[in-house]
Amino acid sequence: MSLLLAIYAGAFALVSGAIAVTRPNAVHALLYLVVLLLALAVAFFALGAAYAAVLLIMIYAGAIVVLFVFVVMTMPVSPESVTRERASLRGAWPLPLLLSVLILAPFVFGEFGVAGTSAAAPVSAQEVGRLLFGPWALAIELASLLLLAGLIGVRHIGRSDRTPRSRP
Amino acid sequence: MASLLPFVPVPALIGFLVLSLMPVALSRTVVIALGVGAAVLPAILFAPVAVSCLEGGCVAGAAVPILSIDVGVFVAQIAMSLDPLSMVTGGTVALVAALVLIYSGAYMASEPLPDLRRYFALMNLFLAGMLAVVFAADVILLFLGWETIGLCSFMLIAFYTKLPKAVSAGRKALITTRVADAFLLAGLMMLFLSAGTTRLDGMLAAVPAMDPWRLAPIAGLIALGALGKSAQFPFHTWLPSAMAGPTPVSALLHSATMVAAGVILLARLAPLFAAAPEISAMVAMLGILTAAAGALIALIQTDVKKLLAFSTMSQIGFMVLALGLGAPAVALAHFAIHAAFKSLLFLSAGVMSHASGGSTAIEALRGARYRQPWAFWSFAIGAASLAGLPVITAGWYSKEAVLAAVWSSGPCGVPLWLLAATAAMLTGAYAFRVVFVAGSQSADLAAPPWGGAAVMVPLGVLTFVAVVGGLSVGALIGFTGGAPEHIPLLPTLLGAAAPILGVVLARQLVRHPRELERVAHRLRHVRAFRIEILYYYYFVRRFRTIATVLGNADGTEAAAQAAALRRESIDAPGLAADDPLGRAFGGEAAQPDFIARATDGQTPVVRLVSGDPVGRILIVVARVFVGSFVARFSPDQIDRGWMGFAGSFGHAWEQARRLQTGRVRDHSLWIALGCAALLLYAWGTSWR
Amino acid sequence: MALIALILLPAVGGLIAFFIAGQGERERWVAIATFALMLVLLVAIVAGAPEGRWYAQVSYPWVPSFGISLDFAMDGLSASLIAISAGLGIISVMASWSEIRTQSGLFHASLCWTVAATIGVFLSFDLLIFAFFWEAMLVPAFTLIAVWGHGDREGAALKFLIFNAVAGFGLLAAAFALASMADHMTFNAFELAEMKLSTSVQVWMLLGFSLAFLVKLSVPPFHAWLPEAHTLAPTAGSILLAGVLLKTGAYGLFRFAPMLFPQGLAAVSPYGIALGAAGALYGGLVACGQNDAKRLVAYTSIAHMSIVLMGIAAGVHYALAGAAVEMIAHSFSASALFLLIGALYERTHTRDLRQLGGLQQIAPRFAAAFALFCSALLALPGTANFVGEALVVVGIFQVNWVFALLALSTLIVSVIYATRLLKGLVFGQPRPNAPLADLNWREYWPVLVMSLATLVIGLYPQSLLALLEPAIKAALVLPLP
Amino acid sequence: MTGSDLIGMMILAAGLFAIGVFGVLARRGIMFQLIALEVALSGPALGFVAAGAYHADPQGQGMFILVLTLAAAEVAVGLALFLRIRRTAGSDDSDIISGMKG
Repeated sequence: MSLLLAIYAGAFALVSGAIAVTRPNAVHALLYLVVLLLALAVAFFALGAAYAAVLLIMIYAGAIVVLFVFVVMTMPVSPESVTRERASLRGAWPLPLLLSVLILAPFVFGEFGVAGTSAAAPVSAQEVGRLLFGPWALAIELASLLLLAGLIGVRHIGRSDRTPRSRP
Repeated sequence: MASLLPFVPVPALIGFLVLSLMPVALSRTVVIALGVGAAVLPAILFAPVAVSCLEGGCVAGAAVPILSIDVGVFVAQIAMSLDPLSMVTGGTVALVAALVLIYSGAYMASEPLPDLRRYFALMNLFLAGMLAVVFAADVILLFLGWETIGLCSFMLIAFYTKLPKAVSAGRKALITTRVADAFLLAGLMMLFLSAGTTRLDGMLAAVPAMDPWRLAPIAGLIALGALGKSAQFPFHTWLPSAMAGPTPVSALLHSATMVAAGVILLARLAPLFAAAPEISAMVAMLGILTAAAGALIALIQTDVKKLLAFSTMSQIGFMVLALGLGAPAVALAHFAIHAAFKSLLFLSAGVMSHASGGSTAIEALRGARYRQPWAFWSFAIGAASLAGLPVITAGWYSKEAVLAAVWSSGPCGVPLWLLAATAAMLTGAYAFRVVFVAGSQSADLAAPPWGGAAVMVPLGVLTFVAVVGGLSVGALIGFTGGAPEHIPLLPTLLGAAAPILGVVLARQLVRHPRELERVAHRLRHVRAFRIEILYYYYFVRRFRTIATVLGNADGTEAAAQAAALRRESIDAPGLAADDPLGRAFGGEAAQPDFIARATDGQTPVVRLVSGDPVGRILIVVARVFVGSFVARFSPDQIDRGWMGFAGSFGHAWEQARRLQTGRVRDHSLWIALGCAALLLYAWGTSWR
Repeated sequence: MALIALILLPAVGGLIAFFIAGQGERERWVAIATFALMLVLLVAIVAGAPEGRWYAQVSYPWVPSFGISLDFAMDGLSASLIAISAGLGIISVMASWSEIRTQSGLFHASLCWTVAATIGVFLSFDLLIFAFFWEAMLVPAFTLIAVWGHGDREGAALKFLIFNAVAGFGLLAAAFALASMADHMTFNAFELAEMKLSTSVQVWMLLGFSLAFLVKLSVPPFHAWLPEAHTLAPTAGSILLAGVLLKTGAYGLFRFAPMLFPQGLAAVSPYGIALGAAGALYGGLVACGQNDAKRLVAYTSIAHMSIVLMGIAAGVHYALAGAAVEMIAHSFSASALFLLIGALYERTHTRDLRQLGGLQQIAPRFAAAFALFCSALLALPGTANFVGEALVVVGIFQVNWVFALLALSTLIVSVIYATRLLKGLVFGQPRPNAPLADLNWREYWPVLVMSLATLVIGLYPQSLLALLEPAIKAALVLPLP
Repeated sequence: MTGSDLIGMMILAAGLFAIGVFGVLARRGIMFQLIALEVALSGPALGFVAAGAYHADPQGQGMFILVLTLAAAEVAVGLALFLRIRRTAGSDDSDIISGMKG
């Protein structure tokens, strides 16, 4: 398990994230998002979290981003929307940049006291499974509840023929 | 037997209560019996206490507590003291009072019943008050007794209510003594505040700890109070005019006991005055001044009671002198002996004047020797004792003790002694002047049958004491803690010669009355001696003029007019309309508007009645105060301040609203900012 | 156990009164019965009390981890204040017999709950429970003013609530800070009293506590809520406010300031006296300018409570005794005056001094009652107020004679407003065609009881002082006698 | 895997999160904000897995799974909202919906 690969992949993900965020064109942004996720998966493999990497690719890149693509398809990516995005981005980037730098600074300059080394053995899927269905059983139930809430939310918001009810 | 002490004044008090408050009509004999009995009982009750004291039962400072009042913050202890001083003075007072009351049983017999009953009630109340003063071991009982005897002296002086002179004399006595009592009260209060306890011994114990600048005023005030009661120089005018009361009253109150209350108090507080030398010096000066002046004025008196009054004042001057020089025991001995022979003089003079038609002029007594031999001889012995004829009379021993004390009292003792000796000589002179006049021949020799046991017994006892009492003077001084002075032979001899010289002078004066008249006439014109008139011009008259001006008697019709206005409830606009002074301010327009504004049209704060300039000034000041000062407070500025503060929140909210743009980006911006701040803070504090 | 019963009784009584509030007088009698029962229970506790300062003491651990326990204790001071609260409860019910018609069930319930909360304050010695009851007191009082008041009652009630609730936070903050400072977190006042804190910390804690107490004590600059609250509250409301709620402020200061922060109080005491003196003078002067009788009495309460503050801040024995007596005396005089003015308002529907007057000719009982309580207002010797104020002034003379002179000037000002009230109501000509019914039995007996109490304490203060002595000794701070 | 490596991974995770936040704040389009959100979410995911790897503890990956479910639910709702807004407000600019304006 080579650390170098992990760090390299992480950095790669970082760069692709930066690009994804600054693209005026939605489809480009999405593609760079996929690149980021894949880089992340490589990093996970490097860190020995094979199960997590596979999940990331299957569910995150596979399902969630695909959802994005469906929605982006419905969006008319017209040249003037691109120019409008570029104009809006140009006008508004200094303050958020300062803010994100502020958020990043403590981590970069903070001398964390994580001393010593640990035998970072790769964590196999069995252990994760034993964990999930052992002590974390309740967490999983809650996660399912979360998904149910999302489901109901989407169904409710997504309904098209809603007649606006008069407020009580 | 000591616990019997608090019950000594009780019979006199009961006598007073029964005689004055009992709704039942008592017959004459019952009244006299009750009055005299209630006065004699204390003396009888006192005997066992005195005996136990003589056997060493009482040491200086011992006290019998009666009751204690817990005022939450400190405990006031009312107690009677069982020390030699109260024994000596208590004994004298009880004995003299008993004898005088027995005498007055006969002397006042001819009074109408209600007056008689009032007389005996008041005499008993006086006795109770005097005993309270004498025995008091704490300030409260002392001042209670002090005021009671002051009140009784006023009521008894003004006994003959029909005589305007008696009533005015009573008022004069009361006012003067009350002024002095005010000084005394102030002094005692300051003493209490700095000593913290109401017990006399506690106060005396606290005296050394007090710093002198605080002690001097206290001692001064108390001395003034005591001297006022004892009719010393600045306050002496009321004593001669107090002779307007009946003779037994003058005998008991204004010769033996009441006037000596001041001396007793000064003796009891002797350590206090020892700690304030300049005050004692002042007291001594006043004493000697009064002694000399009293003797001189007594010399030129024509009325025997006035003479005896001035003589009392002079003798008490001697006592105060002794006290001032720091010899309380000697003063007390002189007080005891003086009480005896002075009451003897008064009682016998009463008998003689009663027999000669009631007038107390010295001329009227001429020939009393043959009409009333008993009374005359007792008067003569009394006069001898007063003059202090050597060896044979008690007066000599006590006066000698006083003179000895004066002689050996420090540097200026000798000149003081000389002055005291001349005063003694004058005393001898005026004492024997009356004796010679009374002893000379007179035309009407018819002696109306009068007297009887009730008169003779007291006179007899007092004569016995006046003569034999001298032997006990040395013992008395030792008993009350003073050391008898041993002085060289010469001053004693001179002291003895002085009264004899006085007698010779008296004989001269009686034989040549005209020189006496000239001397008296010249003396009367000396401004210093016309103190009586001095008082009248400087104080009384001025006070009366101010009172009339303030009272503004002529303002009454203005009051009537104001009342009329009010009745028709015409709402006269404030000050000007209905009040003379208002008009004086220049009529209608002059009234300052802020007064009207202040009282915002309501009826003026106080409808001004009658022309009282001082009162009105206060009203105007009050209304100006209300108008300008208080009005500024009425809308409660602080309240408006708070409401303003609350109002400001409204504007703050306006600004705050602009912050809420509702756009998702801005909201998340604020959230991110908060998160960044938290991270920075965390980094700043814990991560290092 | 009895102490908790003493708190629960009015609470339950209020509940019952609320539920059985049909037509007719049922809920009024239930309220009166509750308060009477409380008085009986109180007497039983005091009678059966063991020797020593505390008549009864009870402590149940509630939240041990945070050191919160239900510890209640009653001594002379709290007993007398509880007795007054119960007594005033009965009096306020009688006073509002004809005045309150709408929702009288809720009215009597909130009366009982106010008294229940104040008794909680008087008994509790656990700071958190004390703070709880302190805030709980406000809710029923708020409803009393807001629902049955006159004029802009909601505004007055809101102002009352905001002032006191915000000040309550000061108390709460200080309590938590103090509790956390103890080695093992505890809110018990006795344990906290043993903690040795540095003077500066004590001063800060004291400021936190006294913020709440001063606002409840309505010492100027914190007094703004009192005039509206008292003036616009119904008669019963203003009686309870003046007679009971003001006392919780004084009681808190009297009990906890010297107990928890002796050095702090000693350091702050000159400023406390100065504040009290200035407040008394300010309250008095403003009272002189008022035309509404109830507002005038409200401002006099401010002046009297500032005098109580002076007494407590002075810290010497006389001053503390004076403050304690003044607290109790003020309950009687202020509530009696509110009762009388309320009764007058019921009859003449005006409280303006300029319109009223002439009671002497048409309503002698009114005039007599007003005369007595106005004399109590100006602390005439012989009334309990005089005892209180005289002792306070004597105490302050020992501490600092300049403040004592200031305190004396407040007595002078008190004469001005007392006589103005008397002139406005009693003297002068009655309005021509305004027949006025004199006091009926419901108003006459409470006034009689209160005047008797004022005179008894005035003429024989020893009875009350003996009762309060242990509490006063415990509150002594300064080394003076 | 030494401590400093873990720190390195943490910094990377923080970087990802910072970029995501920048994206949400800077972009006006709702779609772009959602994408930026996804980037931001991937930051903590990396952090959790790195920590799990460092301590050889399965909980890291457990947390990652929870992050996944969160991302899924969140995207679903986000996109539904996006569609809804586009239909009602007619534009995909997030500043249009400022009904919450104070």
